[in-house]
Amino acid sequence: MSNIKHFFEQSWLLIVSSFFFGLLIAVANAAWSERIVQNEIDKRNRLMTDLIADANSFDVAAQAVEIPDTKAKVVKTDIYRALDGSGRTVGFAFIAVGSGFQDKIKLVIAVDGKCEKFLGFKVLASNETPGFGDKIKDSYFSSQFRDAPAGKLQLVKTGDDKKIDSEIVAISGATVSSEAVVKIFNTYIDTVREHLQTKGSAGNGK
Amino acid sequence: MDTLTILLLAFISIVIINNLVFTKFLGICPYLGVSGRIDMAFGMGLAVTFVVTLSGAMTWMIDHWVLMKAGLEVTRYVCFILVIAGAVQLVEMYLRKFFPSLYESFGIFLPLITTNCAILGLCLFINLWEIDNLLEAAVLSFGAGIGFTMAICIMAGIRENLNLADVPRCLRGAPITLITAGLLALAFMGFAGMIR
Amino acid sequence: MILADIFQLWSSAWPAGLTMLGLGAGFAIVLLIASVKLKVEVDPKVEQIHKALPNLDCGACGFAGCSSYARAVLADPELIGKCAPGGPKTSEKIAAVLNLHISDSGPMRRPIVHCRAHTEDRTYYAEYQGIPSCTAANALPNVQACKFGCLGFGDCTRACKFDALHVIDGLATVDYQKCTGCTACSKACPRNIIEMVPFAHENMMTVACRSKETGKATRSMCRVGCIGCGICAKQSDIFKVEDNLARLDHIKYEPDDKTETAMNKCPTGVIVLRGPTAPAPRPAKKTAEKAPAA
Amino acid sequence: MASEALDKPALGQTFIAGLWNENPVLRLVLGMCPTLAVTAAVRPALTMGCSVIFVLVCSNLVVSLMRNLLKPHLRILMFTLTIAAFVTIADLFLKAFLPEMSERLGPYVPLIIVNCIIICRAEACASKNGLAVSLVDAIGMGLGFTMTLCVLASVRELLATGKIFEQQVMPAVFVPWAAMSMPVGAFITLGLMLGLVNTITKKKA
Amino acid sequence: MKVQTKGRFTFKGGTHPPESKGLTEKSAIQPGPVPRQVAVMLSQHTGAVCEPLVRKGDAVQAGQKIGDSDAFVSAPVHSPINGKVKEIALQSHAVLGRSLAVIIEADAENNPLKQPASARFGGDFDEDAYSVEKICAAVREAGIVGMGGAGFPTRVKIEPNPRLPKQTLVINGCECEPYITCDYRIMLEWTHQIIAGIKLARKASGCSKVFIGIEDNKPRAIKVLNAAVKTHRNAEDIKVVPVRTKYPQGGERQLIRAILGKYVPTGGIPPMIGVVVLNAATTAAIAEAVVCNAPLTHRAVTVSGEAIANPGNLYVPIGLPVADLIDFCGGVTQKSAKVVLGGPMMGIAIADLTTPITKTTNAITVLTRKQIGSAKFAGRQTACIRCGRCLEVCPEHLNPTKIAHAVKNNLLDVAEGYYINACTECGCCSYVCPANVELTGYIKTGKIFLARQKKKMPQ
Amino acid sequence: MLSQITVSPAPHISKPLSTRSVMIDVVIGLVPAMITAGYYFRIHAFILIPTCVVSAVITEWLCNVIRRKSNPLESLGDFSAVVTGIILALSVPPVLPVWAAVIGSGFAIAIGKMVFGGLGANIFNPAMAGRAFLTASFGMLMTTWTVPATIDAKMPRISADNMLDTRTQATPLALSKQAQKARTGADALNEQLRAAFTGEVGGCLGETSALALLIGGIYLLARRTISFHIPLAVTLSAFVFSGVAYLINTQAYASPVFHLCSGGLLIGAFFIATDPVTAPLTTRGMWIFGIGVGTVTMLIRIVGEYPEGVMYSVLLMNAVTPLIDRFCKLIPAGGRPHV
Ligand SMILES: Cc1cc2nc3c(=O)[nH]c(=O)nc-3n(C[C@H](O)[C@H](O)[C@H](O)COP(=O)(O)O)c2cc1C
Ligand SMILES: Cc1cc2nc3c(=O)[nH]c(=O)nc-3n(C[C@H](O)[C@H](O)[C@H](O)COP(=O)(O)O)c2cc1C
Ligand SMILES: Cc1cc2nc3c(=O)[nH]c(=O)nc-3n(C[C@H](O)[C@H](O)[C@H](O)COP(=O)(O)O)c2cc1C
Ligand SMILES: Cc1cc2nc3c(=O)[nH]c(=O)nc-3n(C[C@H](O)[C@H](O)[C@H](O)CO)c2cc1C
Ligand code: SF4
Ligand code: SF4
Ligand code: SF4
Ligand code: SF4
Ligand code: FES
Repeated sequence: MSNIKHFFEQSWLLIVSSFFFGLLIAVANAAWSERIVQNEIDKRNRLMTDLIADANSFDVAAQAVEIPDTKAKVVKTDIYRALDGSGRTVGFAFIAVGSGFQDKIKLVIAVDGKCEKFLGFKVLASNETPGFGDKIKDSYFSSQFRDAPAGKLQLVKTGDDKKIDSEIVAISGATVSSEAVVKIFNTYIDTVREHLQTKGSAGNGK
Repeated sequence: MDTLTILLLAFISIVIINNLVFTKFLGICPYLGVSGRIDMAFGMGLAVTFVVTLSGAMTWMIDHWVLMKAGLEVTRYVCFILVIAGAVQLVEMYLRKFFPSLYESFGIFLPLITTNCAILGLCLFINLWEIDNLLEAAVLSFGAGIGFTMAICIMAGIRENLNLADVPRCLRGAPITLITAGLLALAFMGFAGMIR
Repeated sequence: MILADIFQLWSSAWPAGLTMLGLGAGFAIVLLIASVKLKVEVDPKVEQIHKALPNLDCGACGFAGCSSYARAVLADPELIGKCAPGGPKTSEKIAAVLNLHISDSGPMRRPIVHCRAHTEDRTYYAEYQGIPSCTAANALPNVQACKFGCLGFGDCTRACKFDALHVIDGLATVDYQKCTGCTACSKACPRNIIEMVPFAHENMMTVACRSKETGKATRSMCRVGCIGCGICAKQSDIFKVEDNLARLDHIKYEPDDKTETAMNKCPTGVIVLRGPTAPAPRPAKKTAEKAPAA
Repeated sequence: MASEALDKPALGQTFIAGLWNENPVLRLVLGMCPTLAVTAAVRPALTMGCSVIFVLVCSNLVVSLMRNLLKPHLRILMFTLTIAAFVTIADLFLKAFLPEMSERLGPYVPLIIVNCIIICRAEACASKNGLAVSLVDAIGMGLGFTMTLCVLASVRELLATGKIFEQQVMPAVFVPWAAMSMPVGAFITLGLMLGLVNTITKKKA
Repeated sequence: MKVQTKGRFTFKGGTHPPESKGLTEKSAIQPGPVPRQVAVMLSQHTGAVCEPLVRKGDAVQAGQKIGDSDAFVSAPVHSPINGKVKEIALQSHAVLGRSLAVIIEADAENNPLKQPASARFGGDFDEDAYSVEKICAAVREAGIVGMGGAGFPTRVKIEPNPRLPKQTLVINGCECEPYITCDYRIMLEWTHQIIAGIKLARKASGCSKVFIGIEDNKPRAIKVLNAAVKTHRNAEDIKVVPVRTKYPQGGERQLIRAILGKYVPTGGIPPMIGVVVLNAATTAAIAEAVVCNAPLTHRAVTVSGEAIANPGNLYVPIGLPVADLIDFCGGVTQKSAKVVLGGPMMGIAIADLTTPITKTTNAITVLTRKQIGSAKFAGRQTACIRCGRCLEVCPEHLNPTKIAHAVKNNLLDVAEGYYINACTECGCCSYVCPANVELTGYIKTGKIFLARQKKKMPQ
Repeated sequence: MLSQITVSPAPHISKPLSTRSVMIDVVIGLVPAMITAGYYFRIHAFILIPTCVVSAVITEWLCNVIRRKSNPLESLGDFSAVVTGIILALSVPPVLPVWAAVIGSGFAIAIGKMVFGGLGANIFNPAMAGRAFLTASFGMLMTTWTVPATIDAKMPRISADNMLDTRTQATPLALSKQAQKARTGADALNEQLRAAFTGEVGGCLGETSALALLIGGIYLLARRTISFHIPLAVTLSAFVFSGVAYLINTQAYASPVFHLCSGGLLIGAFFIATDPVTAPLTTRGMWIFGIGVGTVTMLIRIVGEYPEGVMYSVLLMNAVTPLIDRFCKLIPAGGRPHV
């Protein structure tokens, strides 16, 4: 008995305060969690709106689409549908992940409503070397993807980066990162297009 | 790629390419403090390796099997640090009681480690990288420990040499160690992008 | 309304609170049991020092945490002052713990350098072009004529951790304000001319020379060396001349007239006062044989 | 108790100590990881500094309140728990109101838990002093930390991008030194800064 | 039959300083100056210092014992001249700085110059006439100490010792130091005396094999000794071995390695592997002591160096001031920069020329600034560039730069970890160092530090 | 008469060798490489080499002034800053802007050398530290090359944007990297071998001509300024590594001879890895160091992402040099003492 008494003498403070702090955290969480979730949605929506100019609102077109990764793993992603003010589908967007030069690169990729053209990409998160790989954010690189045909893309070292086609000109000195971006596109696009077209979400521009 | 290759690459990557000290700035305090002599540095490295492997695996389990299931992710940090602190303290007492010689060689470094951000940092990075199986998390943690050991031993060797050199007075100790670490980080950039 | 809100919060918060409660209680139990079952006896002094430390286990001291530093300090008191977060206060506390065992009755021992010759007082035969260290120079025969006096390369200065000893014009000179009596300098001097003397008085008198050369030889080597003339011994019996050298028994020293006279009558002025408020010794007589140029 | 009353420090002195004499980064060389990791630019450094001030103040206050109830075996555990709780709150706050910064700082916000400065102050100050001293100490230390971070970050941001607070200050011909935003830049700048501080303090002494 | 004079044997490491032996190698050993006053040091050897046996004012005879000690490791000292004890006082000493010496004023009338004893030794020598005990006693009474450097009492070395039985006697005729030629001249001129000494030492020590190691830059000495050995009976086992010319081939550890291929253990001494090493001059002294009953009062000294007007080899009384010798050789020319007792690699630089020569002084070398070269002059020293040359030449395979820098930074445990005490202070490392770091000096200093630390020098 | 005599510890004579003479030997050894640099890259060489040397020397002087050395000019006399300057200049692209060269040499001397205490104390090769800093900071500038003046007097720049005629104008190693990625075309590289040997290819100022570097290297070996261990270990291990890769796939991997002659391998083996200050002291250590440099270089070239790896491999091996030294401790001739 005295053991138990001793125990409580020694550790009541710890027990009480863990409970108290647990509550404190929970309260903070309860108060702010909505905002936090909303922040994430806002950010994604903002990027998607940047890509799909006419978009007014978004909804989920397909949930947890399974994408076969190169590493024989399967990654899942949601596909969002962008609707304009009149409720017409103006495009689709999804989050895509792949490995870059140093770390993972997370992109938001958009395609048009018929899933025929890319509408470009935005970097959600990347850890590429400043001055090298982080140039994938620069417009001269990313604009090559806008309006490129939604199919397999190809990376070339030299070419005309103004010309819009399935040939993407690499950033000099950051071939690897450029390649990574192209690879992400290629990994995702087939499955996504298939998904949208077979499931009939695309093309019926209503 | 088969699992073994993936694990091997993950290991090499965290040891050399994404070394905790040189790329993630984790565990800098002991890196500066305990790199004066090679034997001490090695003991410290072993202790970190041991604890980080243990806590990497444990926090992964708690995170995935308890917190995520119960939707209690908010308490993640508190749980992580309590688990680490508790485990370290237990292991230390245990070693001290039953394996005094082992305790002398690396156990004495254990208390230093609770407040070492390499441990908690790695657990958080494992969470951030969305590692989804226990084995990979364990290998990564072990690799991180080995990487730390390597880094601190290299630094200890360098500092033993610098003891014999005429380093400007104001730069002795922490400053020159930091500058050396900077040059080491520069050197380790050579491996960047080798494994992706 | 407010009650409803609180209820709302509570209902979402209780699982977290309970988990933490569980965790906290669990750890408390485990650690408590462990601390009883796995207790290891340690030296109480280590414990004391450990308590004086900040217990951050930060490693700034270069040791593996506070407890290993505590053990190291106990073994080697020279390691005091390595704890950066603790700062000087901690050092004082550790010193207090350690000092319990060094408690020393009697007056404090302080160093006296048994030489009073500055560079211009000495004879040199040749220029020394070696390592600037007394120990290195002492290994050579002719760095300076006198084989007993201060070499002035400052091995003692380097040994002093308290910046209390400096070579001034070729002579090691103690700064008694800063000196802590740690004896490091006396161990460092290769010529063994730094003696730890119990300072019964603020300033102590001494024969600042160790030369056993004959008076004539001493004169040819140094303007201020003891020539063993014995005048001091005639004034006060605390002086004794042996091997051409006067020695003063520091234990018997009293600052009285007799010693004062002996000091003033010494033909070379080698009897001097040393201490925090000691006056500068009287200047060397220029009449002494001028040394041949180096 | 008596000794506590004896060396009860003056508030002003405590405050100044944190800023310079016992500046956690420059003089105590503690909490180096965030110092290095978040100082590629001023804005994240400032955010980090503020978070640390917040956690420091809260934990110092709580520890100071509990100081007479602490039991030796579980003391460090208590500190850790307190700090972790406040760090979680700070992290949630950042996520909710400064999502960009939160993303940038990533795991370095939760790492405040193990930042030696905070436990150090809990142990060295708050567990021995009353509320007022603990508060002032926390603010002083926190400001010292933040200031150092900002200085370091402005040097690095300036050289790495030619900007400060994302505002261009360098002339257009300046070619940014990308290395300054990499680990090399962090280590070397901090090393040189510590060296500089050493020289300044030596001169005063 | 053609004598092999090319040395094949050597050791790993070492270096090749300019030999500079041409200055004196042709000059035969001639009597030195007539002494006016000598100062016989009471400590001329490794071991206990002698107590003076005479007092101020005593008259002494040449060969009279004037100092002795009861200690086992010690050797008596003798007056080289007839005269009167002027005083017993401190004198400059090359190793000890200042040390007690018996100062003897020469009797102006009655002081014949001593002649070398070599004339008394002919083409053969029969050591059977002398028992082991008698040899040992004679060697001790004559005050013979090693004349090759350290001055270790020879009796202790050759005397039978059941704990360390000896099989091999190595005679050190390498004389690897630049400038010095006295051993060479002794080997040429006192050949048979040396062989007699060898035979005596062989008998006393019980060795069965004898090697005479001579550097191959002295082909004449090799030939002469080879021929002389042939004329002796019972000398088949005495082999003359040419060794490669390289400094420090004469270091006993190096010589043993070259000739026998054995390594003296670190921190150990040759008897541990059954070897005794004697300098050539020492053997000559043994022969003289045993056969002629004459104590060691005179020795051959090379006075050389570019700054000496008439360099040569002199047979001089021990205790003669250096200044007298230099004056006898015509004094120094204006360019002198350093006076060294011994050779330039290991010798001790002195500045007080009243310093008397001792039993171990084999040379006085007066160097000019040009010979000293860049070293030691301010401005030519830089930090170590870690070129590794010092490691390459160290005959003991040490890491001189690490040791020296550890000493410089007062990290004695590091220095010990790099085996500082294994250094023989040969000076090769300092010699080759492009940065002119005073490696040997630091190592020497470090050894003193360590010894003091170990002893915890009582105050 | 004896008024000018001195006393000092033995030995009293020394070999007529000084740090300065050693450094000047290295400068002489680099002369052929500097000449070829001038021949192929003309004005760029004439500007860059003096710029780097002068700014290295001035930086060292400044650091000495800041440290309040009694004579800040004294340490310049050892010429090591000159060597650093030349080696840095020879290891940057010819078209590097002058200001970048100044920053590079400043970093090399100030951070690479002087903060450690100056000559002899630095852990990392100063020139390589400076170059690594430049690469990290100004990656584009450090990967922009020019066509040798002997091919095209206008010396057009080559970088990834305008690789017009890749056969003649890209650096050999960039082509080799391309071949590796495409897993084809490596055999065609051997056509470039002759050009790589004489130096008529794109690349850093001093690295292009294998011939000039060999001449300089042999001079240093003959003068015993460097020992053969490191150069031999570097080239041998690089040869073996690339040889194995070549045997596995001759289409993807260039031949070992090509690897030896191209890029900075030879200047690295003879002039950079041999920097005594940053290389191990013992012979065994030198072998390990050399093999490490060769292997890591090839690892980066063949497995890694960069076309060239000499700089990084030298820096990495510099970092472990203290450990190598410690674990290749010499055993005294008489064995370890028994205590
Ligand atoms: C310090 C440093 C960082 C680099 N970071 C990247 C990077 O983040 N992304 C990338 O694609 N290439 C990066 N590179 C360049 C690649 O390593 C490689 O040289 C380049 O991709 C080769 O392609 P290129 O043909 O475009 O030159 C970096 C190079 C250096 C020296
Ligand atoms: C402490 C000590 C003990 C020695 N004991 C012996 C011994 O018992 N037998 C012997 O032959 N030599 C002995 N020696 C002599 C050495 O082997 C060596 O010959 C002597 O130090 C002279 O060597 P050096 O002139 O090369 O310096 C001893 C030397 C020392 C320092
Ligand atoms: C570096 C070095 C060089 C030496 N060179 C010689 C030499 O040339 N000739 C010589 O007789 N002794 C030389 N010695 C002394 C020998 O090591 C050894 O002490 C001596 O031969 C023993 O004989 P001893 O006792 O008769 O003097 C040298 C010693 C050292 C350490
Ligand atoms: C053989 C040799 C090679 C050298 N190589 C370099 C080098 O690659 N880079 C450099 O900065 N200095 C080099 N130096 C010069 C010098 O050693 C260097 O600046 C030191 O590292 C400065 O402490 C070399 C010197 C020698 C003797
Ligand atoms: S007192 Fe001794 S140690 Fe100090 S300077 Fe004089 S000789 Fe050197
Ligand atoms: S070393 Fe110690 S005893 Fe000597 S002067 Fe300094 S403080 Fe005083
Ligand atoms: S020879 Fe001189 S410069 Fe070369 S490593 Fe040895 S000490 Fe250093
Ligand atoms: S002096 Fe010592 S360290 Fe130097 S070479 Fe000779 S034995 Fe080796
Ligand atoms: S802040 Fe101290 S280890 Fe990271």
